[in-house]
Amino acid sequence: MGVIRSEQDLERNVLTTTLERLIAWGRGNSVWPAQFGLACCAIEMMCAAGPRFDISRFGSELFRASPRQSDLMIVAGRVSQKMAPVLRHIYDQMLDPKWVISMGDCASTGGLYNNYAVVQGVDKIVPVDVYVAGCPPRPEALLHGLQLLQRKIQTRQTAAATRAT
Amino acid sequence: MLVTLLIDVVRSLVFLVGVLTGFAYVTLLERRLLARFQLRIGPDRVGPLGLLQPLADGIKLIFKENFMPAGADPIVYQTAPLISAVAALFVYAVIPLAPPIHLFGREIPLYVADVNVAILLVLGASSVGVYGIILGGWSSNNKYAILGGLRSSAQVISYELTLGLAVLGVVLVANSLRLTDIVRAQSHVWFIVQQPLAFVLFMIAAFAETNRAPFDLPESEQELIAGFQTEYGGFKFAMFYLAEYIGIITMGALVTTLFLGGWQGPWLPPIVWFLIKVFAVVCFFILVRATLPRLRYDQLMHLGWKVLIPLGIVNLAATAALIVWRGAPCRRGGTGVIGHGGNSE
Amino acid sequence: MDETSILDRLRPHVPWDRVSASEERGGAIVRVPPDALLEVLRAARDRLGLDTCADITAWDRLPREPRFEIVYILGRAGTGDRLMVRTLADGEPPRVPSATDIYRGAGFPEREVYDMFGVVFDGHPDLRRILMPDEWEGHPLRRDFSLFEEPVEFIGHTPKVPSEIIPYFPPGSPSGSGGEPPPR
Amino acid sequence: MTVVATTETLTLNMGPQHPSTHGVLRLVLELEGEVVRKCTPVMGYLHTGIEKEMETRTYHQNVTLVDRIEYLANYNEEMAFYQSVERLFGLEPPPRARYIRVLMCEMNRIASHLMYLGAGAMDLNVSSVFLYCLQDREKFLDLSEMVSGQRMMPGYFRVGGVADDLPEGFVAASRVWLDEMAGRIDEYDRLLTDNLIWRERLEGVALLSAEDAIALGGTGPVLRGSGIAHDLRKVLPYGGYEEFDFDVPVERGCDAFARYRVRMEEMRQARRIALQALDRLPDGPVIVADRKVALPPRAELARSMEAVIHQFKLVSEGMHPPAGETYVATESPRGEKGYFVVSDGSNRPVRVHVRAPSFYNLQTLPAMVEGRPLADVVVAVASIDIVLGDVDR
Repeated sequence: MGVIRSEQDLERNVLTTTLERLIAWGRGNSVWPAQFGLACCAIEMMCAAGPRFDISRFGSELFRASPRQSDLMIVAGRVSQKMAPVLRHIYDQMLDPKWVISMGDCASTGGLYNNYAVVQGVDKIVPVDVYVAGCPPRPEALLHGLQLLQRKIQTRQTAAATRAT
Repeated sequence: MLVTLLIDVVRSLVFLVGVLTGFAYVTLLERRLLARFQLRIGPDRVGPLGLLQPLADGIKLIFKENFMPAGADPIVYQTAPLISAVAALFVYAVIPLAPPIHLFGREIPLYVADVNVAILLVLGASSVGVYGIILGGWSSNNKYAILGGLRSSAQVISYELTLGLAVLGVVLVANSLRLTDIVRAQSHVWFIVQQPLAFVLFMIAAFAETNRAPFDLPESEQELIAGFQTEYGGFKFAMFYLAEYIGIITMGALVTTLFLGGWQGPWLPPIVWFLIKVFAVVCFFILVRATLPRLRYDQLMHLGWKVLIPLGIVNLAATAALIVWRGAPCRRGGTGVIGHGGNSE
Repeated sequence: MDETSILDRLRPHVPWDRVSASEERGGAIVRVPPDALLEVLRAARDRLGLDTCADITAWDRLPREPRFEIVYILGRAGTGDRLMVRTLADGEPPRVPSATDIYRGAGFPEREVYDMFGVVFDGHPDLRRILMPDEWEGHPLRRDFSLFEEPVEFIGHTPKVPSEIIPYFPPGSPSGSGGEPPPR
Repeated sequence: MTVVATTETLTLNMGPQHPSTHGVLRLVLELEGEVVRKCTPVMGYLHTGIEKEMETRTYHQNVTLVDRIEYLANYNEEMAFYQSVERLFGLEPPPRARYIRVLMCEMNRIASHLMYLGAGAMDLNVSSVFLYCLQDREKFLDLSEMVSGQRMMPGYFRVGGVADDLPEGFVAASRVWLDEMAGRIDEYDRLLTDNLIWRERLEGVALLSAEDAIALGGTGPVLRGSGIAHDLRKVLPYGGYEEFDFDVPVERGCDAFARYRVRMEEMRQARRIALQALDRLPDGPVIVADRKVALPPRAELARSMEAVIHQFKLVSEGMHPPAGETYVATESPRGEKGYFVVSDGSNRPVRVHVRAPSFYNLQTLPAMVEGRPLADVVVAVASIDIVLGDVDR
């Protein structure tokens, strides 16, 4: 994650064509999240789709029930050991390019629960692009995370992109 | 000859581009309108007023990974969205937007083809579209998808009948199967006044035909994930998406043509009137989606077979009786309905 | 409604010599040995009309013997009648008879107790793990089961079992004096 | 001639990630056509080990964990936990604290039922109602933020009272919200109750007889929707509920519609209780004066060395309830929420068990859906209004 300041990266940036920029613009502005809620944070995620915060302004209100049609997985809540393989499975079902926002402390680090049942950070299972802190984060924080992700997509600095280089 | 051909090609292209643009902006319209109904704002960040949102969605969907689930039937899986999309687009060949206009000294009709059995063609094409759904559901090797596909086939078969019966009432009164004739027959009174029951039946069946709420069972998100399109992503999903929204515009255009007097209206140019009416019907579709709960599958069947079809038959019989009682309104000499009027153009 | 206390009403129907009854903090409690459990539960349901099993749970009394106490909370829908039935179980695995024949609602909570404590309910129709993955080893809520916490990067930090973290105080001893940590 | 009918059942896995299971519940359905023959709930996908975790924390710290169990009804959850702990101590909070608690719990009940209504409507594709409910719930979250500083996880109650007095303007603000809710609830009623499709989808669906509901441990609206007037606030009053005047709504329909009606009426009753609490809000302290459980007021810290020591002991070590066990049942929006707390006299509980209403109500699900079409499963799950954090803990 972040900017890789290598020669290879420079080359890649120089060779960026208009088409690539267009695609990145399209992808960045049309991030459809998967309908994937785990725990408390999922309620705040719903609130983010609600009238006051209105995630739809950023073109992301189409929460798709099928992972095949979604671009973004918002891991909202604690990931239990039992859920972890399912979560990975759903991530694998999503089509490339795909992104992950780890919403809340539990998803990011295990949060309160440092115990037998909870995976200590979802980044052990899937690559995460944006971590949103909070327990639970306010919807504004999620929207900020989404905007960060959009910026990352448009500058092609997401986890998947940096891994590929 | 070449010029005629060229005009035909250009006309078809204009239609195609128009319909595709229409599709894109109906999706945006739906998102914006739904947001309005739900106290939200809706997509407004991409371009002015969010007008570039459909473009972004389109680009994203096209450049998604090309994917096929394991165990899927490759040919059928790939063709199914195409069938749906093509069938949806095909209908526009016969829908008249406006009376012919005069341009460069030529009469250019604002429809691709004026077929004498246009209404049959429309019904036929829309039932071909369901093959895309069934095959898509069947071939993707997913239980939710096949349930969605099965639901869809039963639903479309049931409601096609209602649709047909409702249209027949109109056809009887208009005494023609040609859509341009049907529009012209409404120059005094729209058929929504003459055939109110048929209008209601047609609207209900139209919701079912397009798989829209409250009849969106084949892709009912809360029960079947995404129904027949569960395993479709990227461009293939976009084609299903396209078929669905074009279906809505089609139904809007059909309702306009059959019941709302087509392009006719005072002061404004005919084409504007046509578009206004279609827009109104599409908005109505969206309003219903925001309002009504979804029916259950058996209730849908019950409604279709035990309520709508009998009503449709009653309407048809009453219309026929009325026409016989008044004396057949044979504007065209009473040589029968079908087969009259020759070939297209 | 019957104004006599619930324990008095229960008295004629159970082998009272094997049962000890008490009132603690406003709640009626009956302590029974495992082999008299079903008899008491059946009497509570049939004679007292306690038709619902509000809860079944257990706790690990480590290091005391018998180790596990299983707690049944019975109630009657529509009234405030409550009875807590408690039984002690020991052995590995500890066994108690299943209450599912008497209270159908005991199905899920007995599975949970089995999952969390490893208490086997004889006669349960479907005794499987309910919360943990099927292939999980161990029973998390036992006091000697490690929290399995992941080491946080503090120097010298090692994961401990809860019985080490929490000093054990025998009931009645002045708190804070520190007791012998239980054997692992 | 004999016809041998061979039916093949289709095993459908609904969940753990499914739009209408309200979380990570998994239902293994055996379908014959679209008819459910067998339904097996599989849970644990959100098992967090909260009960174990609570054994390692002091009573004070545990409120943080408690909040995250039934995350739609945090105040009710805290109420339940502290009822048990206070029973251990033999404490009774002062009147003002009791009224504040009741006020917050009842407002939270409205908010929780709003979420039920919204999610239930969403399951039937009435997305508008979902968003209207979210909008109304936001206003409760604002109130929650006023008193506790947090939208969702307040941590506002304390052993023997509440953390702090109500902030300035809170009474007026909650009155505004409650007044507004009266009209809003009527509006939802008009929007849905007389809606033909809504009734068709809910009436006669997810039937649960009173016997089944009692035997399977169903509580809350599930039980009251089956015609049993069982409300712990009435039959086993706790936390001062006996001082309030309210009715227990009961419906005899035994179906999803009855549960819907019960919850709609409960919102009105909750509003009634909350208004009573606001009207009669007594003056006085909001937490007990016992320095072994309650922090001394800040002003005292500057003057009294004793207060500083108490403060230090409480913050660093926590409180020591007498050894013993308690179980107190409370009425959360979903049913009987009880805490079984075992104390050995130390500063941490030996065992905390949560009697989770969603867990038991989920047990009634197979009885509701077997023999019914697939679409009814969605309605049934919505009608018992589970919170997966509560089921799995």
